[in-house]
Amino acid sequence: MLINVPETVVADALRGIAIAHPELTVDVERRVIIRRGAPYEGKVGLVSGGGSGHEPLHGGFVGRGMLTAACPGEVFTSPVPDQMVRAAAAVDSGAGVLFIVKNYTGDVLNFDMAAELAEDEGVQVAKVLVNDDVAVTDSLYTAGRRGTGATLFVEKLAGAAADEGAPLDRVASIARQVNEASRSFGVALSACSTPAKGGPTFDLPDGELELGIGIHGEPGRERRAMMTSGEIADVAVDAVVEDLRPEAPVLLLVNGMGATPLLELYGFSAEVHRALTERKVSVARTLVGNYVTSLDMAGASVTICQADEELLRLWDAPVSTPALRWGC
Amino acid sequence: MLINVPETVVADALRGIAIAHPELTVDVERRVIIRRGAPYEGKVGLVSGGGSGHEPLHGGFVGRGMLTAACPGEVFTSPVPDQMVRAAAAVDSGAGVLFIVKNYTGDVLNFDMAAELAEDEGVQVAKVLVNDDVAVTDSLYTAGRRGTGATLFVEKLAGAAADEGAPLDRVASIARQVNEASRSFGVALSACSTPAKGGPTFDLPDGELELGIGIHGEPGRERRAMMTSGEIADVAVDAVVEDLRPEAPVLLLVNGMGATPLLELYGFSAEVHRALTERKVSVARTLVGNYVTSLDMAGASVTICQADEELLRLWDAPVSTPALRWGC
Amino acid sequence: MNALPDAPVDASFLLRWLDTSATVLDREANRLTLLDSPIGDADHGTNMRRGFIAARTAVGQEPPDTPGGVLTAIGRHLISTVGGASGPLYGTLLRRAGKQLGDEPAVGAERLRDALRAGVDGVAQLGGAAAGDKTMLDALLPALDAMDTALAGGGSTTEVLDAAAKAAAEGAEATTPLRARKGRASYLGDRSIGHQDPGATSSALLVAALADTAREASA
Amino acid sequence: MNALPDAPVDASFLLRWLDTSATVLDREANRLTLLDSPIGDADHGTNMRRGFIAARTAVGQEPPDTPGGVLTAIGRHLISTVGGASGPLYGTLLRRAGKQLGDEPAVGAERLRDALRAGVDGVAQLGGAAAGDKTMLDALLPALDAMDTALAGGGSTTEVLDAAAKAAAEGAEATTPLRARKGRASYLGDRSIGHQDPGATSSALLVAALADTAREASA
Ligand SMILES: Nc1ncnc2c1ncn2[C@@H]1O[C@H](COP(=O)(O)OP(=O)(O)O)[C@@H](O)[C@H]1O
Ligand SMILES: Nc1ncnc2c1ncn2[C@@H]1O[C@H](COP(=O)(O)OP(=O)(O)O)[C@@H](O)[C@H]1O
Ligand SMILES: [Mg+2]
Ligand SMILES: [Mg+2]
Ligand SMILES: [Mg+2]
Ligand SMILES: [Mg+2]
Repeated sequence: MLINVPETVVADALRGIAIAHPELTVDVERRVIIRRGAPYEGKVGLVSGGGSGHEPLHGGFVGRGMLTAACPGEVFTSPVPDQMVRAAAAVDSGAGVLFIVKNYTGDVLNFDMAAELAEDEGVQVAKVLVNDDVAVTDSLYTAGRRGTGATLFVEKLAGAAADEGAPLDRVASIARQVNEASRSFGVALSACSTPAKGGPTFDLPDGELELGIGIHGEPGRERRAMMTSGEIADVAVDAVVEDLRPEAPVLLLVNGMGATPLLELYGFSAEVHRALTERKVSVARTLVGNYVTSLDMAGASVTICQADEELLRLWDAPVSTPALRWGC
Repeated sequence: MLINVPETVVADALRGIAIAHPELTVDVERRVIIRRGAPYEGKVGLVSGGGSGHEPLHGGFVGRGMLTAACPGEVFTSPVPDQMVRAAAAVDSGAGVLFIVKNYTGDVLNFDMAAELAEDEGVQVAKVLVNDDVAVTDSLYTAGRRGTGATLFVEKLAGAAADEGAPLDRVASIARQVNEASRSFGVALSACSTPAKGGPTFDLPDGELELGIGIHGEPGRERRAMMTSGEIADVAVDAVVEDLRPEAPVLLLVNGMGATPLLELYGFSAEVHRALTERKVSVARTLVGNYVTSLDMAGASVTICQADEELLRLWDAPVSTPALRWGC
Repeated sequence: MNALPDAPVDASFLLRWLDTSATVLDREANRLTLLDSPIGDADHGTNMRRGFIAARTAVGQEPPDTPGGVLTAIGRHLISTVGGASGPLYGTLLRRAGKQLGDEPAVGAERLRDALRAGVDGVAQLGGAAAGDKTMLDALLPALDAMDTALAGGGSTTEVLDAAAKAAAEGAEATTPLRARKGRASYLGDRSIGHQDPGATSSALLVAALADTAREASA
Repeated sequence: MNALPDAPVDASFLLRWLDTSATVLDREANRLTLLDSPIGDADHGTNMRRGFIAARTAVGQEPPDTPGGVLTAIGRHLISTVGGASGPLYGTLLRRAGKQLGDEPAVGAERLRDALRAGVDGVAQLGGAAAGDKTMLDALLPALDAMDTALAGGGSTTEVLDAAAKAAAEGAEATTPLRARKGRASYLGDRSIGHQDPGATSSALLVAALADTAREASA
């Protein structure tokens, strides 16, 4: 691993982000990344965060038209409430703050505690839980569906609404609509290695893959013999389409888990597109890249979001962040 | 690997690029990626290309303010002359075309043949050779320094000049100036796997690294026991600074080889910055990301380019491509 | 039943417990992280180590003078430094327990048991888990039950906590055949079976540290 | 020296050579790619297979009727389909050789040798490599020298090409201890020592295919 010691990985990265992105205010000590100039008068602040290791999520999505602040925890470890309290205070213009929380026990508990504390300090807080991962089935007997690729859609679309000046309840309801209209499914071709463990988080022999993985290096629900890109696309598309049954064109995210070469990811996205078309799902917009990653895991995830006219408009709205930028 | 069969990897990827980037014209059959709307009246066309497997280089850099066309070869294999001839014909507005060629025997020979053929067809062609890799030392006894990270600088800065309407000789001389002012050094923490070979191109045991690697999965000049991010930064910075001895602020590219998590890359970039500062080199701009990659290789490269006022202005000029975008 | 005098559980007792816990978690961090690897995200050991070492430093700088104050302070620091699921859960456990003790200067085993019971109730409430869900509760609940039994039998503090430690360790081991229904491990469904729960394991270590502290105090 | 009649090298001879070469390269592609792996970029086998299979298809569709025409056409197709360093180099070799043969309908071993000499000179000129640089030239140059010797000794076409094949194979093997000075392998410096050059190996296969074609023709 290209690190100094496991203990300083997050702080080292924050120093690097501060240097590369002068348009962000990076508080290395308190672990908050804030859009320079925040709070923005009259605009709702968007705060997200989670364990590190998913970059560019979330810090790479701070900027105009997306997040106002991000709180990175240790690798794969939810941030602590102090970070979100600090972020909320820094970005609240009086219009309130939306917490975008991926559905993991740790994230939920820490953001909940933060919301209570921030409200005590007079910040109006709304929360949206992202839980798009269809690989988690029997949610009665689990911690519920995980938040994965749809986080990007929620952050982008709610961020666009906030940028337009929508009030907190509207921004929150758009965020919830996006989450409810989104489904994801992920596949790993290799495990990832965390700095703390110093090696792969699970053993995945060459020639096998894991179906239905999350983004924390955990194995999936099922192990299979290696399949072709086209076969994997069929499995992933079946999983999301059967669960969502979209009736309108979708936004499509074909996301790399970190170590999948763009060359392969683009090829896979062509297969995903083919699989969607075969299932009569039309694709309005396609985004391909390593956006919601799992350190150096090889693999990919497919996320679709059924989009109405308004969501399409919000998708096309200007965004200017380190990792996602168009229209300005 | 997330592929169908090795033989279709490049064509599959081109289909995916076509879907994700409607602003590009992708000729899957003839393997040329062209900026939509080309040729641009009165503007010099910029054509680059090389083996696939380095994405987003070059196709991800086609667009306003950078390349006009890219020619992807097979994985790690130079494109064939037919592709560059076709690209040149498609982007030439009469103002001529600049071929940006990384210094590898195959690229040089194929671009040379293409230049001859394109000139036969009436296109004025200038060529710039990128050879920034200081790891190749005794160039008398080798094929000469390789073209690596500086390719991004050459494409961006020459692209900005072309976008401003500079004539061919000026665009070419800026490209050459950028190359001469640039130096790179790369390090691998793992080998990469090519589709053709189906496995790692060389054996690199855990706990060892290769210093002075290229971008084609070839091993480096030297193998060492694992070092910290800070120690690696010192080695890389020493190599480029001692060779260039910059007397003005530099552009800095801290580039991931493909499978290095952004988290680690940002941390490494902080160390590179520290190492440069300690050596009294001031950094004018910093770019961090996976831009000139080697499939799924873990590792990083450091490129610096000594920048005068004009190069800084060209760097800041608007660019709008799939992989690099700012100012518009 | 031994005849040693009963050590009072005061601020100093719990500060020594904190010290022992931090040392044990530092030593066992790799094992906990390895347990969190096949059925989690390979961070439980580093999370616990980070939190307890930070709490030891912070609480040691301005040590409260009541056992309730010490537990509340540790809980607060855990919440601010651990992160993950275990941070809020252990933080809540200790804060609730500390609150329950009020500002009494020293307590016996019975009051300690009551306070821990309140804390563990807080964990169940916050995390929504029940016995058998393959979580830290599967070490903590048996520990409380064992304390009940030992107290009913008239045991000393050391004996009560020894019984708790034994039950917690057994409870942690007994998570191996369980299918996880809460936390990250639940995503794995049946594949979570056959692995010991990392949180239950750290709970067992913390209860063992309590017993060790008592034994040393009465030695 | 055997007494078989000398097979003329005509268009049909070289089309059969192309067919054999494509078959051999298809079979040996993995080995060539593996050789290109420690000291190159693991593509030489796929490059050569792709090029020769494409050339066989394309040239087979409209086969030229002179040996010069066949070589020129193969060379052109290799340039358009192989890529890498080997595409332009092999393409130039065959185009130069083809041009040198002009439009003669059939030639003997001596004219073939002259044509190949011109082609190999083209490779040296284009790539700037010399004998001992650990490239395809280290198989090709010894092959030409062996043809010279065999021709001087009055050998038949089959004998001349057998000698060439033997020398090319030995030349390819003799690249192992060399330090590369051209192509990708040169970047490795001393670490290129101890590996056989993939391009020299494919050259040896191509020359062997010439000898096999001659032997079959005269059988
Ligand atoms: N809902 C819950 N209730 C009680 N304990 C839980 C719950 N969810 C997780 N845990 C405990 O937390 C442990 C994992 O802690 P840790 O690895 O630090 O956090 P994370 O799962 O966020 O990475 C699990 O082994 C389990 O014992
Ligand atoms: N300058 C040169 N002159 C002659 N032959 C060369 C030269 N450079 C490379 N070669 C030959 O080309 C072979 C590599 O071909 P190939 O792998 O297809 O191309 P690339 O090196 O571009 O990947 C080498 O093994 C060597 O024999
Ligand atoms: Mg965690
Ligand atoms: Mg090659
Ligand atoms: Mg964990
Ligand atoms: Mg090669």
